[in-house]
Amino acid sequence: MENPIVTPSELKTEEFVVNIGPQHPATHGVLRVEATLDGEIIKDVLPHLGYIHRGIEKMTESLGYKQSIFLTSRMDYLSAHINNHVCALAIEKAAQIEVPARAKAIRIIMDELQRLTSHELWWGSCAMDIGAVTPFFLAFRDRERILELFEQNTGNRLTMSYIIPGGVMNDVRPDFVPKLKALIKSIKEYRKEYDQLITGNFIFQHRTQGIGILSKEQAISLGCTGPTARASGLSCDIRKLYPYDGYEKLDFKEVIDYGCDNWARYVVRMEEMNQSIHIIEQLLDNLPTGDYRTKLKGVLKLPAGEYYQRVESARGELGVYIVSDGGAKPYRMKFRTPCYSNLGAVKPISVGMKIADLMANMATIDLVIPDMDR
Amino acid sequence: MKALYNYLKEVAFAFVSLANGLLLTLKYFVTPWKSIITENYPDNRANPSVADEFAGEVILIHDENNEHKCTACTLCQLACPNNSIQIISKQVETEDGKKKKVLDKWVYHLEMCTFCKQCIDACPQDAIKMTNSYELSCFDRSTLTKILNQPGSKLKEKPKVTAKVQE
Amino acid sequence: MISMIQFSDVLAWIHQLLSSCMAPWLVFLIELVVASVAAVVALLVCVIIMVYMERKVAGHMQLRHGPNRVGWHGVCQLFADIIKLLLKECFTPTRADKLLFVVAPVLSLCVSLLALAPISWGPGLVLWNTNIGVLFVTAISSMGVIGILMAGWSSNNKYALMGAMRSGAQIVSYELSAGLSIVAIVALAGTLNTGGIIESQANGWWILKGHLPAFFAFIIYIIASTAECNRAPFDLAEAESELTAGYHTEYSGMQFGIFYLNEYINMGVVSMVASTLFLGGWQPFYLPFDFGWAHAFNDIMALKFMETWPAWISWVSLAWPLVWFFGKLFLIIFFMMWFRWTFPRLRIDQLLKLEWKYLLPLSIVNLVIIALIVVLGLHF
Amino acid sequence: MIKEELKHYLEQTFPNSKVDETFDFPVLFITKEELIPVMKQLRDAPETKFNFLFCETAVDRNPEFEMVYHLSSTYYHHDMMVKVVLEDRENPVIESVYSLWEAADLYEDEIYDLFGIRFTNHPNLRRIFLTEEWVGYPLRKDYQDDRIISL
Repeated sequence: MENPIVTPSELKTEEFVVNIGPQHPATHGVLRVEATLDGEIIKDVLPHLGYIHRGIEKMTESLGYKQSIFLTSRMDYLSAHINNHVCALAIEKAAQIEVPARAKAIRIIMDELQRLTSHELWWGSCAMDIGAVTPFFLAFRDRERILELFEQNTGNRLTMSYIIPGGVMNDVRPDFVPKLKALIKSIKEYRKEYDQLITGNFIFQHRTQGIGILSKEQAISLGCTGPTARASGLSCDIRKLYPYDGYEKLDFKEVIDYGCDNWARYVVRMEEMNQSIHIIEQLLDNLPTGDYRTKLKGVLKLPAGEYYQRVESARGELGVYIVSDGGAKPYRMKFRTPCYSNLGAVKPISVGMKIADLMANMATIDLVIPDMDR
Repeated sequence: MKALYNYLKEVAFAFVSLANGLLLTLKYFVTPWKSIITENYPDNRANPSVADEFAGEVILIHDENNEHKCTACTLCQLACPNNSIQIISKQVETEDGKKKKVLDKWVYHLEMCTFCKQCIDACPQDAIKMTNSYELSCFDRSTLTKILNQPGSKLKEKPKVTAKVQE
Repeated sequence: MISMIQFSDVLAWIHQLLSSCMAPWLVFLIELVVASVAAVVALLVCVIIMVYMERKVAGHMQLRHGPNRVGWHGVCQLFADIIKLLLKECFTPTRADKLLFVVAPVLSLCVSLLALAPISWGPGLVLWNTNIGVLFVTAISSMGVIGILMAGWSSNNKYALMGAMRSGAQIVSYELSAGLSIVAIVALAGTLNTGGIIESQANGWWILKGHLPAFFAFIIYIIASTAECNRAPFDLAEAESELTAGYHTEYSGMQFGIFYLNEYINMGVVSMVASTLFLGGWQPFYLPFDFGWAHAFNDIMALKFMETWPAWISWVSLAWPLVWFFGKLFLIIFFMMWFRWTFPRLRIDQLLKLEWKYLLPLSIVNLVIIALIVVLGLHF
Repeated sequence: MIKEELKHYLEQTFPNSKVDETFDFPVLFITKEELIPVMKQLRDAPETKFNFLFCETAVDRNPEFEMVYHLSSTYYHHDMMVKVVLEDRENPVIESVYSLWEAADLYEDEIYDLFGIRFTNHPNLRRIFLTEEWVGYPLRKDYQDDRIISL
């Protein structure tokens, strides 16, 4: 009779491949993740993109500089203002356009409000990926208030095209400041509810703590930026390192956590919301008066050369690399989007975890699919 | 003993944290009149909460005399990133025999418009504006191509400084 | 409720009426059919209320109205949904195991309905008055997993298979704590008959009479049974953010509808068992204390004041136990919904850890303490 | 180091290579053979420590291609650009920098997909946005497609 003892290697089960996406509740868009599973354990993760590839970089080559800005709102639609901002900054830098002080302040307020909306939506969808549905509605309630403010002042709710080279498209309404003050007050109250419902929750803490470890070395090697990298202890806040539009005059902290796990990423984003509120509060009381934009010529031409501009988007470093040949259209416009490089972190932090952790990891990295696909 | 204490502490923390969340949802459940924030959308068409500044459909402003301000300069057409504007102009002869370009058709392709406000920004005459209409869907695609200048409308004449004719 | 009309009187009167004009076997058959149909219909009405309640609870907890378009405050929403489900095509995937795919939902439904047999709805109002009632319910409810496994396997879908396997592991594990909590109350009551257990709570519910251990048993039972029903936060078998819809990913139309129905029937059965064991079934609230106003309160609860009223009014008192029974049923269901719309989902290893490392040892210790209480006669 | 210092340093360290500057960064032009050693030196040298590859892209300077590497340092927070000119338009090949930065995995997938530049020693080179059957490389200046509507 043969030896009846079975060694663990013989007990190995068959691995199988599951396509998570492109239509899947947890991918928030059309990302397809090809996951190789051994039972519940993830062995390999391979993301597939391109389901919402619109060729924005190619389209900019046939549009003017001013018109390219409206395309950038469609990249990371959750931080459209910031996307417009980076483009406007790059063009202003190249064409040496002065921006009035009022426009700079409005831009920063809009950016930070946008960061708040983005993080609020992230908070809701992160909780939903982990299985709680109610937070999603709380998040949308609070986001809605800010979007209403955007609607009143910029005209649009999601894809604003509000920040343009030379300033902003139109001045804010006269009741902007009092409304924003009331809004900030209510947001502060709502933040407590977030902590009550999710942050303090025992199940949520156990689902995130110690899961999805991304070491600092890995974060650097993978090119991660934003809250994802800052949760691994990497200082990379563009607002601090390469200040633009007057961030250097404002008092705020760069939020860094050394936990490296999902919980650290969660905490960093939650604290960033507080910092955003703090930044807006500083600007509200002394919003500069004066002109809100510098009038430009109808057709904008940049001097030949190469320009790189970066800003801190809600997800990390958003850069635009413009190659100009001196004409009215960009020769090449490359967007360095934060989600595309952060996507690389999904595999190293998910291998060896359970399939439920993959969803939690993707949620805390905060992937926005159009931002990757462009 | 320490382990037992920690074990019990963890269980107690778990219950307290879960009860915290339960209290919040219960608060929302028992006070729906305070917490519910949804809009009663199809029923309150008469009084929607849409800001006046909301950038919806583009219109050509006509005054009470059926006059608009468009000089058919096509700047909006050039500014539009999506080619959703087509200005068709025609040559007419004025009374004093000069040829003049006037607007024939202001064609607006709503289906291609992304509401980026570039045309409004480009217009030197402030002839166009965006309304805050938001119910733009329709059953027939062809109805989305609109001609914005009303039939019979004409260019608003600027109040002329009448030059004194030397006699 | 000594001199008032009881359900047993009514039922005996109907039995006499039928026996006087029919053969005994025919009487038996008619009674069987009528009784089971009545029970199923009662349960389905409960399910309709539960579905509506779930949507409203979810809506109000999520800052919205819930259904409010069909009928007054959306009460007819469920009927609209049923019509939609009936009209939809029941789609079978090409590579699925056709027979098992069709049988699975029906089997789960049958199993959940079987568990209804020994439930005591009111005094004397029980379908199958057996002395192993509670044992039968636990035995039957663990068979529900077969339907889920069949559905998951026959769908030939990886999500469905994973959901089914998760569900299998989960239900088999949580059966233990649920069973041990039930045993604790059976030890206190000294009977397996559902009617008997309820009768034993006439002078106070077990959750109060059995001191703290009975309360712990109640909490453990609620947790375990929530897990057995695959309800959030233990809804790993469905886990819409991970497995899209788990074991019923491939089902559509009324086949999906049956699974949906099944979930609510399971919830109903579990809540009925919980209210029978811990909350005194159809017994009204009773304070197990011995002083003035407690007696007065208990007399009011037992409708003592109605004894002097004319006989035709006392017919109304027939509904009194039912009010309590369904009140408790929906209270427990509300708790389950409240949990679902508040908590995040657990991970599969955490779920099993919770059972094997926390709930099972706790319930064993709890059972030992209850046994001591029973032996020493410490309970009220 | 600020831009001028860095430019000076690069001129000293790589005397055989051309050093230029753009509006923002100093640019180092190298050949594709010396890519990996130079990159490794830039990454590990204690003066520069360019350990962060934050952007990698290509520019089609018809007819040649230009590979553009944006490097940054998380220690000193200075940045630079490294450019490699690829002459061969028909079959552009360059060594992958995946061995130095894992981020190159996705960046180079994108460049391969949209420019058709192939990378050797890349772990998984695939057309990440477009389908495998897609004809042509869209971001090349001579890309022809009937479906393109020029505005």
